[in-house]
Parts: sequence; structure tokens; C-alpha cells
Amino acid sequence: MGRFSSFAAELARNKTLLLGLLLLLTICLLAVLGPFFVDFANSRVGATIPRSPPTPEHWFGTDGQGRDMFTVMILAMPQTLRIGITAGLISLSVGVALGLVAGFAGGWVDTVIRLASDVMMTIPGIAILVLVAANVREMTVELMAVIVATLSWMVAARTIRAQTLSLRERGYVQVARLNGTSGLKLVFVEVLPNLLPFIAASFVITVSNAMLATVGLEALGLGPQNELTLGMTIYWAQFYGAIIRGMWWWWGPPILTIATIFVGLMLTSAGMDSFVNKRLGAN
Amino acid sequence: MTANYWDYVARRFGIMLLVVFLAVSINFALPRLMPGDPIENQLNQLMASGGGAMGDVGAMVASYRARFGLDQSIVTQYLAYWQSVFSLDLGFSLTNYPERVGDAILAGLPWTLGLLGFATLVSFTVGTLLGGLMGWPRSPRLLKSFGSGVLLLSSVPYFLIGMILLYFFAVVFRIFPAGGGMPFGMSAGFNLETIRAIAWHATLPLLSIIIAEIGAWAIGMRGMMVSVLGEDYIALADAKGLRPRRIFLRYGMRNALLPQMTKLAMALGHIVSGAILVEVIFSYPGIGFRLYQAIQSKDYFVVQGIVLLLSVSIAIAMFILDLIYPLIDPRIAKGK
Amino acid sequence: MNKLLEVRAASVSFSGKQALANVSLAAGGAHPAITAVVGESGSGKTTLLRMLLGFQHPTSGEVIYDGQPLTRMDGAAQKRFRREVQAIFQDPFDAFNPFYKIDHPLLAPLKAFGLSASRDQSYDRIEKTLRSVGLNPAQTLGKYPHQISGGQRQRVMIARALLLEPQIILADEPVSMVDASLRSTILEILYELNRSRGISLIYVTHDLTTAYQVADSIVVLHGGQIMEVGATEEVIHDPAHPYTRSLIEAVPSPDPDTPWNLNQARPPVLAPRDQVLLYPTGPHRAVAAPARAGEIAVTAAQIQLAVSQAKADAVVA
Amino acid sequence: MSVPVVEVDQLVIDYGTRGGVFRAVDDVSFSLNPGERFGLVGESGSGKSTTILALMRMLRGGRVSSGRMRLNGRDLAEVSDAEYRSLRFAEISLVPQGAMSSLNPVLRIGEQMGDIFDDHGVRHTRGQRATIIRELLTQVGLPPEVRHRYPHELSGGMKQRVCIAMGIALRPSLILADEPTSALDVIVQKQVLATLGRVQQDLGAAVILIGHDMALMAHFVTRLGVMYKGKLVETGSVRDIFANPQHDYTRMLINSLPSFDRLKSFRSGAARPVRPAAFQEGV
Repeated sequence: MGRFSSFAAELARNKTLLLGLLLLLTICLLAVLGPFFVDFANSRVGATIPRSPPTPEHWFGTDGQGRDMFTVMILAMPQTLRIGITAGLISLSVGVALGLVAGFAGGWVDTVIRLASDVMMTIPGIAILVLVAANVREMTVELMAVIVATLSWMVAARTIRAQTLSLRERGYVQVARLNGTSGLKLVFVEVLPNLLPFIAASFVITVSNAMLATVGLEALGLGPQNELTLGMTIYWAQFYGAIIRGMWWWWGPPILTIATIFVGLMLTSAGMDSFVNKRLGAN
Repeated sequence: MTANYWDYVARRFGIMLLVVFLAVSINFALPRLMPGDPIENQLNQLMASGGGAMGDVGAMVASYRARFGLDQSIVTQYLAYWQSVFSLDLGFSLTNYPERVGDAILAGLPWTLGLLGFATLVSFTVGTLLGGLMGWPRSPRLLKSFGSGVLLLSSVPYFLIGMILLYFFAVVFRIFPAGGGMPFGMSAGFNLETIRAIAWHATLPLLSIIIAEIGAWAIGMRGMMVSVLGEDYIALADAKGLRPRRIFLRYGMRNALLPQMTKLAMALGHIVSGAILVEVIFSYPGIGFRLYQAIQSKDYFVVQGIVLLLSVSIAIAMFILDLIYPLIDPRIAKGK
Repeated sequence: MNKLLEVRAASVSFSGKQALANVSLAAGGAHPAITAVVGESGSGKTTLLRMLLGFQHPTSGEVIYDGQPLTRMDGAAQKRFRREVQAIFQDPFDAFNPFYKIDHPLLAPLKAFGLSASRDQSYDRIEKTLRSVGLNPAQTLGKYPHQISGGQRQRVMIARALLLEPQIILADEPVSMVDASLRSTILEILYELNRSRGISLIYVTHDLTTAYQVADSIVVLHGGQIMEVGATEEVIHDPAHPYTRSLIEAVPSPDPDTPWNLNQARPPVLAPRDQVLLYPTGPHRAVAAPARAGEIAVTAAQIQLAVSQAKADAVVA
Repeated sequence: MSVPVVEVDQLVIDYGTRGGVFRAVDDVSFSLNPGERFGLVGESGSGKSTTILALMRMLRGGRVSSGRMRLNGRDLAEVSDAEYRSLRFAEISLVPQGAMSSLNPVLRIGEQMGDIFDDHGVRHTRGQRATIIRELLTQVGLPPEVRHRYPHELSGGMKQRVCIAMGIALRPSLILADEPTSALDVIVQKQVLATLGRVQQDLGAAVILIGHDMALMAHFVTRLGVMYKGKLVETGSVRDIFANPQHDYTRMLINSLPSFDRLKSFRSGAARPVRPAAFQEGV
């Protein structure tokens, strides 16, 4: 009864999950390996003839300032993923911690955390992002990740809180208390392992939310101006009217890549949902 | 309605007040938390980027400093800020001086409300119905596979769909206009022609939101429908010999709709965020586009004003949805 | 000699709603005995149990173990209480963490309370205890909870409690989710824990028949208050409170020829709204009634202790 | 002798599972005369509920592989799905097991009862409908105002009575009661069972009661069938079965019945040595 082989068997049955993970894996491979095969110089302004449609030399054409779009894409992908994954990890840690504390401590601690997450859900994330971004001197990839993370921890916090609340009442937690287990050990040894599927599912959703916020912020022109990211590429395309001018190769590739990432995330999340629920049903 | 209902309303109202309070406070605090003098920072940045026709910067700085009392204590400043919020006096636009921020927002508001209201209404209704049917075992197979395609689109941000629609329907085929709220130079009046022109211009932005949003509602509803159909009361309704239509609507949809309403309240912020970018793509004259322009030209007070308005109106909209909720779910008023 | 766990005039309310009102109860003491707490859903038996385990503090009144209130114990005393007052729960599946093997809940307490010096020693002890409840260690250890039967799981849970050498075991509906054919066996194990090991038990149940099988005294709980308390034989064969009577009448006889009067089912006996007191009707018996001036009320604990005293005397004689 | 209300003849029901075909009901035959009370006992998974669901044509995932079912002389295999719908509750009704969750939480009790008349083509004026529903509620011992209530405002016993009231609304000739009292407290259980017995007598309908509590059965039905692993291992009058059980399983069921006068208390043999039987490795 290896946990790995049961996961492999699940993948074979769960086509949605498989497809989603494959899409994400492809994107990640491209992002990790791609930069080794391109010439960074081609991503600088004026490196090539501007506004050229795709040619054998420039597979994805060039943008309005003479950047080779293929190189731009290869270099932008890891940056965007970095923001998404960093933001996802930060907000997941915050969310899981808050959710566990709220679910376990109860009382006023729970009330405060729940209220905070309700309020954060109400205030449109983009509004705060805009305010912060408009107030910082220079946006960087790291700062972007932190800002986005502060706005996407609520989903994880809510899910984990709800699960913790129900796990807390489970017989085995009570038995563990009778066995002299208490405090953090109770949380980490008895509760956390059973939350793993939910944490994994929350991670996917959190990364997805973080990427959505990132791309949106960048497309508004509030992203890191001096870095290549997928969202900034769209911003510049929009800024120079690439759509109206029919320069589809400028905005097409970033859109397709972003769409692929989001579809991959959604399929993974949907696949995980049925996986997680089935595990629960089996109990 | 019972006393419990009013308890519930009071609680929800409290949360709304809290959100408004926080939104105003964040708006107040953020610029002051940043290093340096906020007014000078903004104006200097403005000067550096050379955006907008500027008068005497020194005089403007002085007027703003006096206005916000930046030399006074933080408490006084805070109270003054609340006063200006209550009197809806949000200051002047920096780039389009002497346009007032309030007026700038008011000019954009009807466009945004119309766009968002219509798109949300259509996508929520159609998506919910589609999702319900997709979760109903008697639905035709064709509908289910069509639905699955729509579901995939739901994960893509609205404005990306907007860009694709814009390219094909406005640039390549030239069926719809490429941007704006209505034709240049057309004077608005309450007549058929104006309405037609407005609808014509709004079609693509609306479609961008609706296409992406339908899937999101359908996914949620399908999941809820499937779990509701597993409930004992559906089995008993079937045993009672009720007509499938009645079981679907009165026993299935009605119950699956409840969490969907909660999600609508939760999703408002997300929808508004997405719609802002759609306005940008289509140069649609709503407050989203205005926000984008303000960010471009570093028109700080307009940015602040719009953000404040968005936060407050979403809080109010959520409160209204909260009021409606007990009317469709009798259990809520009992309170948990 | 057993330590005494005592609830004194405890009330518990949750957001204004009273779950338990002025309940006094004893477990353990000089003469180990089995007390059945009988009640239907909403009677407050779960709250009572959580209170006895220290999971729930009374709103008023107190819980005392070995002469010390739970809320004012030092660390060492708390640890002793935790080890010596154990419980067995209703759902033998839910009691196991699905993430771990059967061994986990058996090893954990030995480590937490420092009851064994090495892993080998732990396993020796675990195997011995498993055998004492009729389980084969080789067929139990190393498995996941879903790989063994419900009856086996419940026995592992009993073994877990025994490993800690408890003074008192609180059993919360231990047989209601076990197959009918195994109920008797589990009950008999519990009974023997008391008779041969001198462990005191509180047996919480909704089922008067199983209470009759094992308990020395019975406490009838209804709407958060005690309706009747007494020696088992007396309560079952001569119920004094109308609620106890209707509980007994609700149990169908296994003999089809013994009339059950299905068509004369009486309306339910409502729980008293006002506080009631227990008035003795005999040395081993007390029944609830509204407060009466001039009469001396007793607590359930007093009656329980009198019953176990009488039982001990009988054995000596 | 009149026509039997229901005849089940050599019924076989299979479920297709991943591991192959699972035979849930294997060659089961029985029949009931008008007004007769029949009990089906067996542990969970013995096939008793499956048999009932087959009579309602509500098998989810299972199918009738062979055998015959007749209702008031009519071969049920020849009834179309649409006709079957109008048969339900009109001729054959069901009192469900999970009364707690069997009522639609967002509809008033009166509306849920009214739906039955509407979808079986029974027209009433507003006043007539109200009177009929009031009478039905009174008949099961509920105050008539219950029709204005929502399910969450009722206790478990009240909900089960509402289910009984719905079951007799169209005066069926057969009532199937699937462990109608297993979720209730003992006192309420007796009252609900008494209510079911009374309305069944008023109506003259036949009833099949499903359960696992032999004693409860013994006092309600006249004839018993014992199911074990899909087979009907024993049928006969309650007295005969109790006096002379044929099958081991039946014997075990009867012997393990708890009672005050029959089963000896452990206490009666004070301070006995440990009986080895109790400590043998269990099932």
C-alpha cells in the first residue's frame, strides 16, 4: 500500500488531473530550460528590426522596440512563474497558519481571523494592489510577489480553518489528547497530515489567484517596469496599440501562454477536487 | 420576519461598516506610510514624467498641504480625511486640474455600472442554469460536452478574452467598434439611436466578461447540483412520483442556488477587478479606464478616489446580497 | 484503592442554553464499580462526559480528581489525571487517525507518559495488553485501521486505555456501532476490567438493556438533569420516575408473546423546566422532584457510593 | 382469497462494480395480502433495502437480472418509466430511513405535501387542499399548523411523522418502510412505529417493514423474512421463527437480543472467573 503507487493509480483514472499536471509540467520545463538556449541580447530594446512578423530568424516576430519576441517569451515565463509560485507559497503558509490557529484556538482569535478574511475578501484586491503599487518607488519581482501574497491568503485560511474545525472534533484527536499529546504536537502529528490533500488543493488555487492578480496588475502598468514578465509584455503591447495595428505576434504568444497556465491550474484543481473528496468519502 | 432576522441584519451591517472603515483608513494610511512627503512625491514624479499641463507646482503643493493639514497631528489629519469622505469631497485631479475627483468618478460610474450589472446578471443567470443542467443526469449529452468547453474558458482572465475578441471582431472582421462608449462626436440623448450605439459599443466588452464568467458560475453550480442530487430529499421526491421538472427546479436548483448566492457576494471583488482591465482593453469610458489613465499619468488623487469608491460600493453590494439571502434560505434567519 | 473523580453541582451552558444543570456524579472511590449514565440525544450525557475528561469546564460547580479541582492542578497532577482517567469512544473507526498504523495510538501514550524505556519494551507491553483483550498482536500491529474489523478496532481502543493503567475509564456508547453479535463480548471485557482489575467505569449509553447487563448503579439523565439514580436492579425492575418508566417501556421484549402495547404508546415525558432535586426513596435510590421545604435532598454521587459500598460488603459477606 | 398486493418471484439484482458483478439480491420470493404486515430483517448489505428500491424502481446502478414483481396483479416489468412515476405513492409509497434529511429544507411542509397531489393530477381548491393537509397531519398525531413550518423547525420524530403523512396522502395499497425509526431515540421510536401501525390499519394497506432489530419487528409484523448475504434464508410467522429459528444467522439475531428478563446480567454470576469465550479472537 505505497502512497506513491496509489497516487499513480489515481492519475491513471483521473484524466483531468493528469492533463492539468502535464500542461503545468510542460510550462515549467520550458521556463526552467528555455533560458539556457536563447541569447539574452535579443531581448534588449533595439536588438532587431522592430515590428517584424514571424520569420525563420525571429520565430515569434519582433515587438515595437525591436525585441525578439521568442527570446522575450522564454525569459518572461520564469519571471511570471516565480512571482506566482513565490506569492502562492507565502500566502499558503500564512493561510494555513491562520487557518490552523483559527480552527484550533477558537474564541476571539477565531473571530478576529475570520473577520479579517471576510474583510479582505470584500475589499477588491486590485484596489489595494493599485494603491500600494502606485506608492512604491520601484516595483520588483520579489515585492510584487509579497504584495500579491497579502491578498490571496484568504482561500487557504478558510479551507484549512473549516477542515481543522471538523478534524478537531474527530475521535482520533480526542484519543491523542487522552494519550497525553497536546499543543503543537497535536496539530502537527495528528491534524496536519490529514490536511495535506487540502493544502495541496489550496496551493493550486492560491497560485492561480496570485497569478491572476499579478498579470492584472502588470497589464495595468503597475508591474516591474524593468523586468520581462508575461503581464508586462501584454502591457507594452496594449500601450503601443499592438492589437489595433494587427500585430498579433506581439500579444498572441503571451496570451496563449498565460491561458495555458491558467487552464493547467484549473484542470489540476478540478482533478484534485474529486481526488480529495473521494478520499474523504472513503473514510 | 423574526428577531433573529434583525440580529442577522445587524451583524452583516456591522461587517459592512467595518469594511468601509478599513477601506477609508487604508486609503488614508498608505500614502503616509511611504517614505517622504506624499504630496511632494506625487507632484515631483508628475513633473519628472512631464505628464499633464501643470500650473505652479509650488502653489499646488501649498494648497494641498493646507488642505490635508500635513503639518498638523495625525489624528487631526485622520478626522479631516473622514470629513472630506463624508462630504464626498475627494480633491482635485492633478492632471486635469481643476477637475474634481468626484466629478471624474461620476462621469465614469454609469458606464461601469451598466457594463458590470448587465454582464454579471447575464453570466450568473446563464451560468447557473447551464451548471444546473450539466449536473442533472437527464440532460442531453450534447449540452454536457458543450458545457465542458465553456468551463475551460472560465479559467482565463477576462481581459485576455477581450483582447482576442477585439482582434478578431474589431480589427480583422471590423464588425464591432474597437473602443469607446459611443461614436466620437455623437451627442447623447435618450433616444433609440443612442441606445443602439451604446449597445453596439458595449457588445465586445460585455462578451469578454460574460464568456469567462459563465463558466465560473457553471462550475460551481454543477458541483453543487451533483451534491444536492445525492441528498435524501431528492430520493424521496423521486419516490413521491414528482415530475422530473419539478424535482429539478424546486428540489434541486433551489437548494443548489443557495451557496451560489454566497459565492456571488464573494466574487464581486474579483469581477470588478477583472472588469477594470476589460475597460482598459476597449478604452471603455468607465471608472476602470479612468483608473488606468490616472495610473498612467500618476494622478494620485483620482486613483485614491476610485479605489475608495470601489471598496465601499462592493461592501454595500455584498450587504444587499446578504439581506436577500435569508429570503431564499429559511434556515439562515434562525442563525448559527 | 481507587482515586475518586467527582463532579460537584456542575452546570454547563452554551451561549445561554443550559446543557447540564446542577449535576453531581462520582466515579471511582474506595470500591470500584460500574455506573451507567443513561440518556437520549440532548440529555447532556456527551457534555457530562467531556466535562469528566477535562475537555469542557463547567460554567458553575467543579470537577475534582483525587481531592484537587481540575482547574487548580499543578502540571504533575494534571499529567497524572490525564493518564489515570481514560475513555473509550463510540465510533471505533473515527478513533484512529487514518494516516497512521494501529501502532501509533498505542506507542504514543507510552512515550508521552514515559511508561517504557525502549521501543522493544513498549512493544512487549503493547502485545501483552492486546492479548489480554483477546487480540492476536501479529494480526493487529502493523496494519492500517481500515484493515481490521470494527470489533477489533474497539478492542484495540480498550487496550490503548489499559496501557495507561487507568483508575477510571469513561466508556461513551462503546457498543452502539459494533455488530450485534460482538456487543456482548465487548461488554463482557468492560465488565471484567472492573471485576478483575478494579477499574471504575462510567458507561454512557442510550440503551437501558446493556446498562442493565453491566452496571452496578444507573443514573438517568433527561434535559440536562438527573431524573433518577439507584442500584441497577431497583431502577430497572421498579422504576420510580415516569421518564425512566417510559424508557423501559420503549424497549421491546424479545418474546413476541410479551405484550408491548404499541398502540398505547404514551406521550413523551417532558424534561422539567425548573431545577429539580434528588430525594431519597431508599438507601440506594433517589428520584427527582421540585424542591420541597423541610426535606433533605441527596446527590447522585452519594447514592452511587452507597451502592458500591453495599456491593463490596456483599462480596465480603 | 383476494389477489396479493405484491408478489416478488425469484428476484435477482446485480450491481456492476469495478471488480465484477456483485449479486445484491439472490433469488428472493415473497408475497403480501392486503392489509398484511411483513418484516424483512438482516444486517446492512444483506439486500433488504435493495429489494425495496427495486419495488420502487429506484435502483441506482443496479439492475434486475431476472425474476418477476407484481403489484396488485400487474407485472411491473411491463410498466413504462413514465407510468411508474404515477404509480409511486399512489399505489406504492415509501417511508424513508433518513427522515432527518428527507425533507426539502427550503420548502414549507405544506408545500412539500401539496406537490404530491399536484404531480399526480389531483386538483383541489385552496381551501380543500389546506383541509386535506391539515387532516393528514392530524392523522399522524401532528398539530395542523406544522404545514406552515420548515423542516429545520421540527424534531426528528416530527419529520418522520411528516414522511408517514406524505406516504398515506394518496391512499396507497402498499407502504414500504425502510428502517423508519433507526435514527430516533427509543421513546420516539415506539411512538412513530405506533403511528405507522395506526395509519396502516386505517388505510388497510399492506406494509413491508425493514429493520435489523428483531424485537421491534416481532411486535409490529405478523410475518418475517430473514435476509442474509442477498438470500432470503427464512420466512414464516413471527412466532414460528422465534420459537424455532432454522438458520444460524437468525438464531444469532435472536440470541443477541438485549432485554431485561431474558438475557442474564453479568452481575448475576458475581465474581465469576474470566470466561475464555469472551476473550477469543473475534470476527
